[in-house]
Amino acid sequence: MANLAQAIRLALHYGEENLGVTDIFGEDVGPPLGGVFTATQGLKTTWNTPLDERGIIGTALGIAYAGGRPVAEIQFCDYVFNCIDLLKLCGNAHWSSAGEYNVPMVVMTPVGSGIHGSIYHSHSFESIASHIPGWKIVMPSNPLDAYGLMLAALKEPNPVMYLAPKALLRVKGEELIPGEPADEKTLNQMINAPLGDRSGWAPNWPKVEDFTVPLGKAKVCREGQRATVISYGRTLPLCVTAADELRKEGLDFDVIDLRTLYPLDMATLQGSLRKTGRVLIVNEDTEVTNFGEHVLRRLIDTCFYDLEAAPVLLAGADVPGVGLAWELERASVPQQPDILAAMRKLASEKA
Amino acid sequence: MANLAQAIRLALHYGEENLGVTDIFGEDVGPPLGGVFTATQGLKTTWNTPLDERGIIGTALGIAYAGGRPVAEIQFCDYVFNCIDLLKLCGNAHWSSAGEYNVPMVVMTPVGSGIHGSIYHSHSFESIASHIPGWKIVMPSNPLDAYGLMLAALKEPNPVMYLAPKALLRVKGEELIPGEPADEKTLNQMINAPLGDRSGWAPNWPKVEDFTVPLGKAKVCREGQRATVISYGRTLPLCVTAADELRKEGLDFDVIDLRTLYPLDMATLQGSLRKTGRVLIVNEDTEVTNFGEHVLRRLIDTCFYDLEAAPVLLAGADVPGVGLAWELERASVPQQPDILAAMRKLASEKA
Amino acid sequence: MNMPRTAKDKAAKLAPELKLRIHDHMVQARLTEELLIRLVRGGQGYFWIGAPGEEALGVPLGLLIDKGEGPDHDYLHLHYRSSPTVLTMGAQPIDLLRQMRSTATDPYSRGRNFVNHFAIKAWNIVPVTPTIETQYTVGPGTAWVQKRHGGTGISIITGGDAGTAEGDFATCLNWSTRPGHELPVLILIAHNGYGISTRAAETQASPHLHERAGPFGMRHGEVDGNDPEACYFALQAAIDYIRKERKPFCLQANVSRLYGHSSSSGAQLIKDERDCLVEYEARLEKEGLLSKDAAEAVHERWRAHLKEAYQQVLQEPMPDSADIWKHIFAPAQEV
Amino acid sequence: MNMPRTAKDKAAKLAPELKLRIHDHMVQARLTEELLIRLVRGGQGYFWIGAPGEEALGVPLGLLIDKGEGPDHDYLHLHYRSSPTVLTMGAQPIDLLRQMRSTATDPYSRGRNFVNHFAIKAWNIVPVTPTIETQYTVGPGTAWVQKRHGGTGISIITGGDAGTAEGDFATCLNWSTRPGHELPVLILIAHNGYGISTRAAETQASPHLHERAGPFGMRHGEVDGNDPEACYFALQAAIDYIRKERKPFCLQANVSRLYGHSSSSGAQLIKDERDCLVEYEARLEKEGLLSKDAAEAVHERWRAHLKEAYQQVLQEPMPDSADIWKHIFAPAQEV
Ligand SMILES: Cc1ncc(C[n+]2csc(CCOP(=O)(O)OP(=O)(O)O)c2C)c(N)n1
Ligand SMILES: Cc1ncc(C[n+]2csc(CCOP(=O)(O)OP(=O)(O)O)c2C)c(N)n1
Ligand SMILES: [Mg+2]
Ligand SMILES: [Mg+2]
Repeated sequence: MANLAQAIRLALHYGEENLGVTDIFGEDVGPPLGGVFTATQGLKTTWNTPLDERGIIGTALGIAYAGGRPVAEIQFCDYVFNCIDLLKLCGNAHWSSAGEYNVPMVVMTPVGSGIHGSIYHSHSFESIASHIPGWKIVMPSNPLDAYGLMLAALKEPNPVMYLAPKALLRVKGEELIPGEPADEKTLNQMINAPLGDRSGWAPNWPKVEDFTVPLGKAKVCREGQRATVISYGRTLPLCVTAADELRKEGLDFDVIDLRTLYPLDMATLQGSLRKTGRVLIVNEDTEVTNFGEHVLRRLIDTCFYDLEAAPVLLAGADVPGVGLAWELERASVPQQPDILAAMRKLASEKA
Repeated sequence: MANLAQAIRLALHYGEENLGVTDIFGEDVGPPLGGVFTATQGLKTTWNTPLDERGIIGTALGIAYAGGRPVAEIQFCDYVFNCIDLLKLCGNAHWSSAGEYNVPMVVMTPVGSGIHGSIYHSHSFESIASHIPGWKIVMPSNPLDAYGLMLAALKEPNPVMYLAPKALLRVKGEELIPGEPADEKTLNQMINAPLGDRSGWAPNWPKVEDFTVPLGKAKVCREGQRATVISYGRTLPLCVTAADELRKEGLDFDVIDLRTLYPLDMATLQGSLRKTGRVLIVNEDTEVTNFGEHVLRRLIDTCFYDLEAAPVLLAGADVPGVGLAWELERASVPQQPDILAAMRKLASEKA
Repeated sequence: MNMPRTAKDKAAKLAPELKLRIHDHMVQARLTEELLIRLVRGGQGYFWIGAPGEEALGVPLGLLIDKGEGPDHDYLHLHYRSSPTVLTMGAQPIDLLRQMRSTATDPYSRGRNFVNHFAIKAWNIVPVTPTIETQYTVGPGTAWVQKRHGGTGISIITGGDAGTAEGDFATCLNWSTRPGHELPVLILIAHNGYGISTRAAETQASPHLHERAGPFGMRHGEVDGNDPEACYFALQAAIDYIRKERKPFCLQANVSRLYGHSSSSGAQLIKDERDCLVEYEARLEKEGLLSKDAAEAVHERWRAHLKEAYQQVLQEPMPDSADIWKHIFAPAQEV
Repeated sequence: MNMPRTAKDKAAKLAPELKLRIHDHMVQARLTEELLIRLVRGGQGYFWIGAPGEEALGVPLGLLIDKGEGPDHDYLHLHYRSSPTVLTMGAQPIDLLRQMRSTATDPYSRGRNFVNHFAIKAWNIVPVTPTIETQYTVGPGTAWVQKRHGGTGISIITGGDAGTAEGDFATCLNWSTRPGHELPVLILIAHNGYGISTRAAETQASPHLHERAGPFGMRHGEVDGNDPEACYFALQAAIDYIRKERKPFCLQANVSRLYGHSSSSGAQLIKDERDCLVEYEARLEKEGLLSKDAAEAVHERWRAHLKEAYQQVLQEPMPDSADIWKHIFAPAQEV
């Protein structure tokens, strides 16, 4: 099974071959490295940029204006924060020009904690990203979705922000990507660059197929009656595991993977909340003006009177960074036990 | 009575004379202009910078490191979005260095709509600003608070973001700043630069006095039983006017001016909400991952079971900009009638 | 100076018809802007910013552009003082009046943006942004597509002097000169000596901003931006070089800011700035090409044109509040 | 080249004791970094990034700094390859081991930040930031305070080659050269030819990045960063000039990246890079100043020192989860 980084690579390959992708670029995205997380190894349209995030985003916009199909990478989302003005421009070009131009571009960037990344290399980006109008925002939590969301992003005529949860990039999928060889070793041999000298290497791409996870469609990962748990990215599998654990105690949960953060799949969220009357939203971005608060507010707008208990946000601590020492990281962003505890508490809260 | 821009000017003058302010700087902040809104006319430590917001924020941080007391202006908050990384650095310097350095600096910037500013010159900043840890954030809605909050900011050993509501900069106060001459014309003659050649001009400062609005203290502007209205900046006086209007209909509201957005004065907010059981939060930033959603979530964390009706956020439309034509601006950010309608609806909602 | 040779070779050889055409376009641009200023002063618009004083630069640029859609033609990354260029390319003055009045018929933004904020896809004019100098990060993107595409299309980026202080200017120098990937980019600095109220001499060590291109191995030069013929030759030389060599060039033109920064600063005529139109009319008269009367006739023709256009605009509808929801996202396309 | 005169005048006159001191510091820095690399390889830390290959530059810098707190002394805006400088200034190797292991005793960040991310207020070392080149925007701020304050303190900003592509580098050039407000800033580019995996030659037109200072009227120069004596003289000349003239200087040193970018890229010894320590030991031996045995004794002394330090660090506590809440805001002070 492909891991999440490989799934992105396969999707980008599919995009180069079938969806008109012209440029996959960013710092260390091209040979020899193929991306600090290997997500762009062996692709034919990659190139290495100057160390200049503003140049990366601006150039992507220019390529899109000129009819190209760019995929720009910011090496870590921790380094995108000098470009918020440019991201706003990308997001408002269509509207400002009253429809004259549109901007088909994808920005992808690894986000979040989980690799001992310390103060930088652990940032989240969804809260600020979702506040920038004109972007669609996705965040996969498994390789198949990573593949399908990337294809959807590459078909989209508008800017799409593709957030890749760093902690899950090496995690293998449970479902095969259409066209992916069933045997993991075979896949690795086909598409992973060798260690050492790579100058003579070329990938041997499997014939992966069209498979789209439509933008704006959440996925119900577990079904239950007791409460709704909404998450995405690194914390999603932790929620699933917690739900499986608690099911043994007789507490069953809807666990919903948002997959697309903007636009929200309100129908799925409302349906679940109307059923359960309880909701926990989990992410790891810092908790002040957090995207989960938006989800919560949207649910309150339409389902307040369906709530049986106070809705809960479990998010990152309101501290200036994720510290390097494990105890610091553990305490800064939700971990498995925190999620389990929050779910148990929500399930048992008196109505 | 001083207007809000004059109140800032007086506060900065007080800061220069009494609080060790060493540098007030930014684009067009020094002579001859003294700021595009005149907030820095006649001050003795002002200087004009290159047209480079990153240089402005970085230099402020450097000045603070070296023992200075900088007040940096970003001409319009619309142009701060290439500096979010630097603002994050300012906010995390103390924490990252485990207390070794602290950063006494103020960034002030005009925000929001109301001057026909079009797509740029109408942005709000509180949602993204409040998501940056390590900053305290204030936003006055009248000249006296503008003065007192600036003095508090200048006494603070941490970075303070001072958001000035553009629409209110020319609005005069109802209360005198301590030391301000009672006669408005006198004040104008003393501290307003003349039109035309200003090279020979010097202000004649009134002896303004120490007056601090403590950070983290909201102000209850109107008291009532029916519901709580929380706002700040441009929309605050609209809420007050609406409350006065509705009182005639027998509907009385608590209207709370946050004044400090971070840290939140939760005690005041909770006290009010526990009394009224209903809450409307009003601001004009775009509504996705909006700071008002944070206020709402914090209230839900502690007061959910006190709520008698669904809490409401009235915020800016989720569109990529405030359009120039009045009909577009009107429809994009909350106006008096929208607020009035929201308050009336909340007050009458069935519990 | 580091100008391509051709600049000198062709000097002083403009055909009389071209000279008169330049004059005509200069008058068109000036009178259009002056009407805009009168409108904003009269409360017929919220804000004015524009290009009076830059006609001698903008008009020749407009004449030299390869106009069209797609990478075979030139891409334009313009700032808010580009009306002479865009009008010379064929834009209609009435459309600027529309944008000034924020009518629903404003073709560039449907009443959303300030005047002089163009967006014309058929001519590769990408949306003019109010953010100073961000265009410098975007231009290399269109040029990169053009370089790969082949042909002679180039990407033209304009900006002011103060704005070169933004790091984006350096970004553009770097991204346009990657070894083996030099890009067909024209960087055009319109140096008027000010950023709003701040004198360039207060914040910039050198008045020769184009020299910053040198250490990147980029050719560069400087021209009198009040002389339309000098501008024509300098631009022609630079553009020829870029079209042919597929490498960038940085040109600085020293221009006037005839009505100050914008309506925020009053938009009054500044007496001690050079006026390129006055100068050019004197020159054409001296050369026997344009009598005072003939010049006045040109003015009169444009005045009449503008008057009529304005009457028309007054009839046109304003945007509707529901319009804010239009064009947030482009509709999905068949792939 | 645009070096101040003094660089040549003083050439080849380093006192023998100073040469040996430089060598000693180079060994200290190298062995400390090599231990850090072993630790990260052995799982005794999460991440390594550091300076092996930059000792010939960093040690002389450390010797020439006016160390102390406040604007009378030098401010240091360092990047993550500054251990030779900071150790030479007197930092203890044990503190680097502490930061590598993220112990609660790490004096620079209490277990929060990566190794080599210093913050030492008593020596004006402002927090090292992982964001590439943001230090270039901050340095002019400390220098501005120093210029106003008077005295001879300067602000030193270091960074890599690839990072000069960020606009912040240009910001620094501009803000350090405002007419009449030139700042006492030393810009020090450690050019190792790479940004992670990307060769400088792939993204930068010129290998002489310091020349970008020229158009700002800033003096600049280049030096062999593998030659500690050349670095000493070049730095001394530049620093003397800055201290005295209160104007900026941009110096580029061409250095080696001996163990690759960081632990992410394996941190293996790169055989075909020049090794400044090996070269300097050969030179000192040739000059009769340091025998092989004497050199080995220096290594041995530092090895022993480091071993003991490491044993000590192993005893020390890790941070507690509640520590995340410390130092978010500085407490209010009396005004
Ligand atoms: C990023 C940014 N910062 C600030 C502003 C506000 N502003 C508008 S025009 C201007 C001055 C521009 O000067 P210059 O680049 O010389 O161009 P000019 O207006 O003189 O043609 C400023 C500061 C802006 N629009 N964008
Ligand atoms: C703003 C930013 N972008 C990207 C990175 C990731 N990154 C860390 S080091 C590095 C390469 C730096 O190269 P250079 O400036 O030459 O310094 P060197 O590491 O070679 O000494 C990159 C891209 C970062 N830390 N900060
Ligand atoms: Mg200018
Ligand atoms: Mg390097």
